[in-house]
Amino acid sequence: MSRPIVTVVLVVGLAFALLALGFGAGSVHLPANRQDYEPVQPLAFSHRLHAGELNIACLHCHGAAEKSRHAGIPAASTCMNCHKLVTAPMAAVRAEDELAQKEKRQPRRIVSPELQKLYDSLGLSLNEKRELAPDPRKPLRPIPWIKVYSLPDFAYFDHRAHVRVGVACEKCHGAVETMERVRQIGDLSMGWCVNCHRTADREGINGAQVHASTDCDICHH
Amino acid sequence: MAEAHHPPPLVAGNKSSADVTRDICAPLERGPTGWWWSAFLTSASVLALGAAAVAYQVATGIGTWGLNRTVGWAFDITNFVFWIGIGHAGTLISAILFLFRQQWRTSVNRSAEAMTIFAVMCAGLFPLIHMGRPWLAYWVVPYPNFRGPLWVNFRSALMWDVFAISTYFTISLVFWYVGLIPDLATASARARPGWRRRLLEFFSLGWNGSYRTWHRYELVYLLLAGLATPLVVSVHTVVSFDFATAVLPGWHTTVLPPYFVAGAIFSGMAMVLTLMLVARKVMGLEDYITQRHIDPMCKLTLLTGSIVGLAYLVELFTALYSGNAYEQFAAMNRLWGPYGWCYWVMIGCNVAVPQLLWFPRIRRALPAVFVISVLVNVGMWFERFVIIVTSLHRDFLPSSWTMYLPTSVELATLAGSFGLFFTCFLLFCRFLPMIAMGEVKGVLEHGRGNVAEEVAP
Amino acid sequence: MSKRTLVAVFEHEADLMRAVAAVRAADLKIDDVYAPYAVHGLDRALGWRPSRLGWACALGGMSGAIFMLWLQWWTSAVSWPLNVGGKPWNSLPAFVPVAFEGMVLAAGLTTVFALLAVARLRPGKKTRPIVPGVADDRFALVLEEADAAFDAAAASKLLRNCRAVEVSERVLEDEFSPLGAPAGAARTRLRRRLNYLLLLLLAVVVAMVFLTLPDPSRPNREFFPDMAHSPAYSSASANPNFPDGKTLQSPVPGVLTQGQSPLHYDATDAEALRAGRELRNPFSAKDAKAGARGALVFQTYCTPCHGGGGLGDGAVALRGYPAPPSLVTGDTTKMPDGQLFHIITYGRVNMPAQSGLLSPEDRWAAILHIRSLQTPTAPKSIEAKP
Amino acid sequence: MNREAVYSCASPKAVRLLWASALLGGLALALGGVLQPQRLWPNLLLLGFLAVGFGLGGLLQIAFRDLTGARWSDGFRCVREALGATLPWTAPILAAILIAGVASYPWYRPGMLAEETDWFKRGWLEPEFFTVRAISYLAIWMIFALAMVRASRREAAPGGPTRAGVRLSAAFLVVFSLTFWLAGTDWIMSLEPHWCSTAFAVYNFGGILSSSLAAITLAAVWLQRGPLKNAVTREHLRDLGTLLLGFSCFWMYIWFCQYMLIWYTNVPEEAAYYASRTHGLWAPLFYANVAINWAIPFAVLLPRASKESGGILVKVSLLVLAGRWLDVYLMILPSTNGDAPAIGFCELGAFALGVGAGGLLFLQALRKSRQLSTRELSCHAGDAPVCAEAPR
Repeated sequence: MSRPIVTVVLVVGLAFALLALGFGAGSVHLPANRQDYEPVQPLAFSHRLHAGELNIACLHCHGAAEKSRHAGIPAASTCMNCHKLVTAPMAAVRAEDELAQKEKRQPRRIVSPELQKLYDSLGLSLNEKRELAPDPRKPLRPIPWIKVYSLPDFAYFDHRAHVRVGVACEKCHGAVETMERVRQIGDLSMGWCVNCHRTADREGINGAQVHASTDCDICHH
Repeated sequence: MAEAHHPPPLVAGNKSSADVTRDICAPLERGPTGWWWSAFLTSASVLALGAAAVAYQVATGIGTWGLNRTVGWAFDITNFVFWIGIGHAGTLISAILFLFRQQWRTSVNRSAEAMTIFAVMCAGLFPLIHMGRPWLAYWVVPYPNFRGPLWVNFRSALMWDVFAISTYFTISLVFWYVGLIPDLATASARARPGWRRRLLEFFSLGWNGSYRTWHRYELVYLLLAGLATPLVVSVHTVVSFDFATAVLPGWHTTVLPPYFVAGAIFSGMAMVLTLMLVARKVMGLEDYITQRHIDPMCKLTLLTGSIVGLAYLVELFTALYSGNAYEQFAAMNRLWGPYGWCYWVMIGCNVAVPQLLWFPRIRRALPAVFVISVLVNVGMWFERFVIIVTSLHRDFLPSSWTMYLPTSVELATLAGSFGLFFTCFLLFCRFLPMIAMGEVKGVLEHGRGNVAEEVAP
Repeated sequence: MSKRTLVAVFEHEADLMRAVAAVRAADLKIDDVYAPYAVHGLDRALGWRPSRLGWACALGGMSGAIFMLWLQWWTSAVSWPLNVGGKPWNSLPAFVPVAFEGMVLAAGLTTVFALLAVARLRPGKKTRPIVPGVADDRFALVLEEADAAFDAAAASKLLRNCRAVEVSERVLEDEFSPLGAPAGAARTRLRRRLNYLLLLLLAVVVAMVFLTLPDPSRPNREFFPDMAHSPAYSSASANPNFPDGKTLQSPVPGVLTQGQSPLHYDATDAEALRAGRELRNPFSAKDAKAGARGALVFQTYCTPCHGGGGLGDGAVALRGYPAPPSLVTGDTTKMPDGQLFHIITYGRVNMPAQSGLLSPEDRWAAILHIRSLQTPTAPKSIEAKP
Repeated sequence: MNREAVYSCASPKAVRLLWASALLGGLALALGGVLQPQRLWPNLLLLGFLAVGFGLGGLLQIAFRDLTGARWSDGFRCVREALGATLPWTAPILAAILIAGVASYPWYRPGMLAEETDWFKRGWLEPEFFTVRAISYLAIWMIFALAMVRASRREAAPGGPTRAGVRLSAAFLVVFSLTFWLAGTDWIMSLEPHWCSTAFAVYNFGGILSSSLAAITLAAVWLQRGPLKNAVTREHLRDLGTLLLGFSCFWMYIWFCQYMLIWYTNVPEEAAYYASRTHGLWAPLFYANVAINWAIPFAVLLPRASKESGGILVKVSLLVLAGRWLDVYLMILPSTNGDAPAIGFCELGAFALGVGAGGLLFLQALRKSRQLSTRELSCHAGDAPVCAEAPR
């Protein structure tokens, strides 16, 4: 333990360790800062597929953002608008169709495991005719979605005002259409809010003059 | 002073350097005396009472205090200013008198500095408790935070307080410790092997008496004194800004800063006198703390007390002269209002009583000096109470006029702060050399007559 | 490094001063003097220049003051300007006290740490008195025997003449040589300690690397969240008090939202025809505001299947969802507004009912937009996104 | 070292220059009085207040020395004595200026002070009462000046002050603090009768402390090059420099307390004082005041070397003396001169008259001081106990 080579090795090791720590430090946040939070949701809903590939507008499902404080999580019935028919990824459905044609039989209805969770929450299951129908044995159990963007309770945020003046959803939520799983992009700190308010008050939104207040009681009331 | 041609020696009893070491290390090396134990147990139990009161009010909330909507600041800030003021004499003795080369300071500076540190600790307690949630005290520090970062308000006098008090505490502690290093080395060299010796050695930083180090040390000590002097002025100035930056009659007055500084030194001097008069008896240090030390402290008390008295007069005169009805009312309310008796206690203790110190006979009568010093402390406490509460309790809106009375919780907290102060001081007396040996040895020859022969350069 | 020295011990300050003068007169090199207190005037007698620690103090003080001034200006006027009692953002007079305190703090700490550094004092360092009693009442004068010409006997005599009580020759080990490496066993010991220290550091850093690995699937830690989370249930959180486990409860069936009038139709084609006869679009084609709203609604809710131009070529349909008929040709162009309204509201074939997503006004506005798509001059698609 | 030697070290040329300055200044002032009569009296008030301040400063230095027993400066004690000895000359002049100019005070005009709230001020500023007070302050100071300078000059060298001397000094401090505070309020603060500041007296006290110390430093350096070659050592210069630095900081401290508190609270009747001084052409003078009285002396005197250099001390002292003039100018003239400062015959004349006449008066007073002998002085090199043993 007293040989010089040990010292050299230790110093080099320490240097590398410090380097690693330094690189890691960029992704470390102060306590309570949830930037980059990307929880695993109970149902692997893909925004990349729906908002990206299928180009469904945000408000289609989160229409409450226009009408209330919360953008809201769409009711399962909204999902059912399409998923009454679409019970599995298209590729799987087509494969089953081809197989059925080859075997000269009616294609079987297949249900993907993720969508099965949706049907479970609504108490639906495939009946003998392989159709979705309410199953009296299954209780209604809402999907426990995990909230990603979460403000402290002493701060009031209202989606309405922001959507109405034309603040794009991406401004705060980022390119959700590229995310498989939703990730929080901002740090949601007070400075984060206020800086945007300051800019908006000065420069307007989409060329229109807006009054973005920086009074304390605008958010803390 | 008239007989100043023949100043008596600073240290009585014709001591040698070895005697100094032995005498001052003696309290550390012998077991605690009965006096010490009784004093310690008393102050520790008062401290326990205070701690219980603090625990209760933190758990319950500061609604346990007597504050109300009109008087939102009373006992806590009074005690805060009182304790901060006490601390100031320590720095005066250790730094300002050092710069003015007043050799008599050497016997008292160590204890006075310790007193400063303990007093600042007591002072800091009150704003901390008043926060209600003291565990959030770190919010006053400007650190990059998740709130924006939302920064502290540097335009608030209370924020200046945070910086002033923390700097004052740190620098006082450093100054005290730097002064202690050589003495710790001396004490550790004498100590019996054991944990105490190891501790003393650890903190003496390997001091070996090298004059190369002494040479630098002297300069550092001078620099620290030079820094501590404006610092001590700034601290009570900033404390006075807490009041003077408000627009309240009786608070907003431009002379408040220098007058607060004088008042702080006044009360601190009185506290040093109180402590030293007791300590020299109890610790058996009569040869080191002599009339040569008591006398100038009495004179400083007289001087600062008179300055404070003059400031009262200036304030009163200017309030009348100002032609501002509110100022005039506030001044009259102080004198003759419901808290008038506090004002007159303050005048009696702070202005009238110290005038006795004009007489050399009284300065020599140590029991009298002791009584005067205690009275001055009482008076200075009342001064802060008068300034704070009389200005607040009758504000601009007569319908909100009210009275303030401290609750038992507040009284217990005040008592507890005294318990903390004396407990710390007694521990200090017991475990650290309470007189700066290195400095006293340097002035042993003063007033002895056997002057060193001239040294050829 | 070690050096040969001659150590003389004195009992009185005056003797020491005399010896220093005599030694300097004899042109001997003084290595150091050891004293129990700072002997007044000894530095002058030794001919030592004043220490330069004053510069450390000045530099520290200046940096402290400048930093605090900058911090206050930056935080109050740049990073987070806050209106306090109408004071200007850059309130220089109000920044003076804190800048001053910063100056004193930095100056004091810099000076003391500089002293500890140059005097090589550190906590826990072993005190090695050169002679016993030097911390008490003895003075030691150390002469360096710099070269062979040094006459130890003559020097001893000189010192004894100055009433040195003890004179002895000694070899002194330097604590640290200029290269920072002590000799022999001490060196090995020091190296071993250094290695253990490095190992500890490495362990701590590696542990920190692992501790700070971010796990984005978990929320970040919080400290003293205070009022960030109130005990009340938030509308989207789980709630054990209701049988369905939700906090936000659905309205009782049949409840109408404010301002909505009930539609008395069934979800059949016949009823749709009846609706076509009975219902009229409240918005006229000239209503630009309704038109814009309709375009937005269409873009948001209809495009995925019907496509931007209403041709039935939306992304969802192209992917395999049963494609809807074109809105701009065929039957749809002949349907009255009321019938379209009925279809949007109740759905038809594969088209799901939109009544849960779209308010009646939005449905009417969307019909307005469909009509504009059917007229040839209308733009085929709307670029505007919500 | 005889008395003549001290005086004669001022070269005839210097004396001639002082005479010339005084005469020319007097002439210019007279001319100014004819051309701009409204500016004559404020400048005379400035001159008188400054001059009396130097005398009081000398007395303060004597009192401090007596009460603290700090004998380090006894080698050039003739300087503070001479400064104090000018007071009996300057005080009557100021009395005359004040009596002649009562009518120039704004409160003299009827209707200036409100009936209801200014009842105290109306009584306090009754012209007769004002005059009686002014005369009594000045008379008290004169008496003290005569007695203290006399006691100081008679002091048995090299011992400490006599018991009577100490008592006199203590009494002076008490009387001074009471009278100087009221005098400043009466003579200067009441020029703006609606403004008041409790720190005003302390502020002026800081001003006379630093300016009188600058005067003493200047004289000490000058005398070091002449008759007091051995009496004024490098250590003395360093101590003087340190004290000058300290007093300059004290002045700055009080300046800041007064300014900051008024700026911070922004109460209209208080802020008016600074509002008029920080706007227009007054502003450069206002900031120059801080630079001259504190910033430059502070920066220059911080290094040890400059405190030991006579040349630098002279320059800094001259700067501080000029700064004191500017300081009082800024106290008086904005209230009488209105929107913009003016430098004309009155100002320059008064300044030159002050320099010339003040210098001559000082030299005259210096002549009367008994200088300590070299042997007496030699024992001042060490500390107090050394002197105690020195032979008489």
